[in-house]
Amino acid sequence: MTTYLKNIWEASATVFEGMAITFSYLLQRPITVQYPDRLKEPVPKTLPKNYRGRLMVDTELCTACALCQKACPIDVIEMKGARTERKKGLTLIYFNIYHGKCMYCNLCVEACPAEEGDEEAHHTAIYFKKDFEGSGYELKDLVEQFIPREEAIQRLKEAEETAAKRAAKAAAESAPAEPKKEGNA
Amino acid sequence: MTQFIYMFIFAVIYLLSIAVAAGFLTVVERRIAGRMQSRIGPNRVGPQGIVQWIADAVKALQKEDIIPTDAHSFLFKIAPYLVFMGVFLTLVPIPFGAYTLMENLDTGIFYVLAMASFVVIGVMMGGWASNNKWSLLGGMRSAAQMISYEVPAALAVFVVVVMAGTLNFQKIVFSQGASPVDWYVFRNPFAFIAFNIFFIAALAEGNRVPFDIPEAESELVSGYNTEYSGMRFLFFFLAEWGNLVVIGALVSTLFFGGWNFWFEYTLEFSVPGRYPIRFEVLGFLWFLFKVSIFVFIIIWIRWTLPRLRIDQLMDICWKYMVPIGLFASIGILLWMYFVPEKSLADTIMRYSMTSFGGLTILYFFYRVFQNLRVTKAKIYANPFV
Amino acid sequence: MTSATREKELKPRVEITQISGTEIEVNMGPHHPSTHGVIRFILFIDGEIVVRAVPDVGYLHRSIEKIAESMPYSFFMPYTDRVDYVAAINCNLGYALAIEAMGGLEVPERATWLRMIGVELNRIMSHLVGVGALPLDLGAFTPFVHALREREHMMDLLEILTGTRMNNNYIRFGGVCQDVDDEFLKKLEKYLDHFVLFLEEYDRLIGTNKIFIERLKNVGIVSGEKALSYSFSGPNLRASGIGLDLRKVDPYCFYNDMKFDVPVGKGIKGTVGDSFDRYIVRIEEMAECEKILRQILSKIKEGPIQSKVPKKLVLPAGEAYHHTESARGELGYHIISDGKSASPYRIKIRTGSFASMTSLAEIFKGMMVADVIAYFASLDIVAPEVDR
Amino acid sequence: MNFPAAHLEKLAKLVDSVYNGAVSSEIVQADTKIPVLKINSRDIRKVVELVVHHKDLGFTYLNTISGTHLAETREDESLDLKGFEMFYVFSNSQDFSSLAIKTTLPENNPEIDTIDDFSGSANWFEREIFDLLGVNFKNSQDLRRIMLPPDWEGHPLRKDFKEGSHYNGIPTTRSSELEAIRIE
Repeated sequence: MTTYLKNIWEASATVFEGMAITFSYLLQRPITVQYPDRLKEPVPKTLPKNYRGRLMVDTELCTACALCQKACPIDVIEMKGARTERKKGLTLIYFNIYHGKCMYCNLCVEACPAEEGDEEAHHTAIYFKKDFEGSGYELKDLVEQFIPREEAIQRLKEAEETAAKRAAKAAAESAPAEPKKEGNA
Repeated sequence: MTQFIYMFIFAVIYLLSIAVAAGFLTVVERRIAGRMQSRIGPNRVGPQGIVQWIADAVKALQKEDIIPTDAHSFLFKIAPYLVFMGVFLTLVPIPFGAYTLMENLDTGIFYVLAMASFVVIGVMMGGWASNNKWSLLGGMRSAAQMISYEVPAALAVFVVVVMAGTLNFQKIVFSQGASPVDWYVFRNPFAFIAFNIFFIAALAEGNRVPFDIPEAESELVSGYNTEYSGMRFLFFFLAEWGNLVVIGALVSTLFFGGWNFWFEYTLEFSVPGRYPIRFEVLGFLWFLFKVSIFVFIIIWIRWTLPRLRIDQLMDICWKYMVPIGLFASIGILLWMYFVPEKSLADTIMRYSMTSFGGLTILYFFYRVFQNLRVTKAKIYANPFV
Repeated sequence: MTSATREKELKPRVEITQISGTEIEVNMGPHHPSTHGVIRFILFIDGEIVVRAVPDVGYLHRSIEKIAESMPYSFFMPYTDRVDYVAAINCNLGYALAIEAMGGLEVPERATWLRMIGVELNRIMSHLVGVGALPLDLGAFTPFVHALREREHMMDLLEILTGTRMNNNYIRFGGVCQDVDDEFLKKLEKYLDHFVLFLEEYDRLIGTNKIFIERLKNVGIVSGEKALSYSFSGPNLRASGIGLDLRKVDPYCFYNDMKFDVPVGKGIKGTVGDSFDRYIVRIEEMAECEKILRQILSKIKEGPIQSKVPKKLVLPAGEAYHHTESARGELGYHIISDGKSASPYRIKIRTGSFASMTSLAEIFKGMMVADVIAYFASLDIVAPEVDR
Repeated sequence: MNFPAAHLEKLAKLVDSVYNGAVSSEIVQADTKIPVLKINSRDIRKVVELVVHHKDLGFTYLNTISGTHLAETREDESLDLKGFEMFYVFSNSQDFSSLAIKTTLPENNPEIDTIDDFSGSANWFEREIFDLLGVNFKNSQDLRRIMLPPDWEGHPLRKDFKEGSHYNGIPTTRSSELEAIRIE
């Protein structure tokens, strides 16, 4: 009999207590925010320094060393560097990032040797920007081409020309040497 | 013929108003749930999301009416209407004011208890006809549950009937006064127990948490209405939320004085035309206020408590509520016999019960504000808020 | 234990002969609200009582172990996040420690402290999902949202620590990927004050609720002996009254210096090893995590966060089995290196959820359908950890 | 936990004495300080019974069972054999010190006795190995595929596993929709 009454008492007391807690939340402000239109400031501004949003490439800074491409476990980065007459060293021919595949693991950023900026605005050539809204209607919307397609095709052509020129030059340099070898043999 | 037309018009008005009320309640419920969970809730359609239910209804109406291949098509089709009918018909004898009622039935309570059983038939029919094992399980559970809980509900109603000496709802309202002291719930301890039993049993009959076992979302997916879509699902839906209104209306009529608004309804008003219209309006609003309080409590319970297991549900019914109901009904007989109305003991009991109720509510708010203080400390300690 | 005695012990609690004998076969999952991801049971029920149950897993099998064989050691780190996405840093840590043990790599002191912050925060987050989903499966929605709200704040903390909210990929061989400033540590300390208050409130909201207790007590009792037999680990094993915590018995990182208790199930509401014990052990463990975090905050020092690790890591030939205490129990990595290539020859991941799943078929026998859900939710199983 | 040296000697002695040389065993210390007991595969049940049931040992807790396919393609001294290697990890339920039992199986028709009556979880671990590596466990209670669908062909964790082009009519590779935007 005592357990019988105790059960009833416990049930009503704990239900009472739980309801007092839920009621107290009714008198508080909700913690969620109305995204995206009723924010005090845009979300990217509130994010911490090294937030991993979408991958971004500074094509000016990039030396086309392809270390990021090698560092990526899942081939998110598709890029090519080749010699053209535009600048010394390698020129970036194209740089595509497949955002749909990216798993935001930070490995490419850590691999990147090209750096710029001071303590505040420090970033590498490939880096995560704080923007995270990147939905698209088609799979190809999720591929970002940092060198526009036409430009990339143009650059590819230039690179081929340069390569051909270099090959010709190399051939011209090595041409006199070759008959000698044959002669020796 | 004219009587039939009048009846038809009133029925349509009732139907529409219950549909609107049910739809509106879904929005209210979602908003309340949101705030209890630190969320916002639907607030896009209309100001504060107040017409969200129209958007939902339009969406539901556009859905294809799917009948599963091996379902019993006839039973499957009529089940939602039976459920809705069961809920809708219970509203017929409930007075919303001195004159605002469909039919002043002398067998009011009896009629309500009978009509509520329609729901069981509909739910079981829907569950069985769906040809889905989860639905069947839901239907069987609900049959077991609703039939069991009719017993304590009837026992609780018996207490009221004994006190009022009538089955007629209007007369029950008359026999209670306007002030809390005159309400049946605070008349004596037995009536108070009866109120608790009736409220819990009504929750169980309406399939609300913690007794929502027939549609237990995390167990049976959605129970008896899993296979329904479109308009047919909407009828189940309307029935569920219409049920809230019915529960609220029944509780406030039986135990909380109904529409009786701060003055005594005397005999002279019973002559047609003598009753002032402003009293009728005030009474109606007063009644709606009481109903909405109970609807709020039901919603609030839903968003606080977990669900019971089926055997615990039966335990509560047969081991707790039925014996206590019997105790209350015997107690009320003895009380009525030994303590005549308006005697000193009766008056003392009324006032002490009322103050007990008031103190409980006060203590409740005291707890609420203590919890608020905890939350305030929490917010103070949170670096992100 | 021989086969015969085991059968005796695992006898169903409800005598199946008492019931009618007409079985219905129902298919629970893989798309079911309470099978946490995509796990499926085929239940043979008689009325409300389960006569026989066949758990079926593999719907989330991504062959992570096979993938590992085709890539360098460091590339596999992001994949370990996906083994248990609810406690990703725990999985990172287990893998990193195993590789470091095999390769003899050094870890700077501050990196270890940061790892421990990440791991303990992650453990709390994971337990919050566990204790939140449990009332959700029992029909109470609000506690779940309250738990997730706190998890959200912790995600904000992890965002500062690691840069991401989930699948953090925070730990590298010989260190961690980024450092934090003192502001973060202050924030964390302030947050812990908040968290203590939350835990207390949460307990009053649901943990003391009569209905909640009634639904969980004496449901799915796993005795200590049985729990060992089923290879339970982590909170599930401790709830059965066996206080084994790998942070205590086989300490790694700086857990040797930490003062914390190992909560065990005492059967305060019913029997030792019932579902309520599994709930309360998780709640107590969160409080212990909070203690550990405070100790870390008082001990953490400035310093380097990354030691020198060769770019192309080739481990010496050999094998290792290294286990750590993840949020869901023992997380073991069995790694075989052939000593020549830069990718592992074989990685086998032993997870707590997989071991917990082994008990289902036996424990489900004779349960009611509603108890099946309560028991399963109390085990706090994450589907990708079962399937990998 | 570091395995006590005294424990180790006792274990070696026990294995020798109880089975009187019938069990060929050898104890080596692996990288992570778990002693490894190398045994002949046909003795697995005897050794496991000793390790689990002997009152001085009591390694009742089965941590995991792991299997590896040692293929010919990587001939190396450290991986001494072509075939399958089984790796059982047991722990003491008192102090949680671990012990590994290692055994090798031939490449064609790998078979080993089941140990699923020693531990409730062994069956699932064995099923996983059966599924992914194709090792057959004799006298098992319930040896079905666990991760992969029952109609799957092959065992993916074998080194020579070749993925089929189709599974139930569904191609296992997909043509990329992104061909159109490729530059080269």
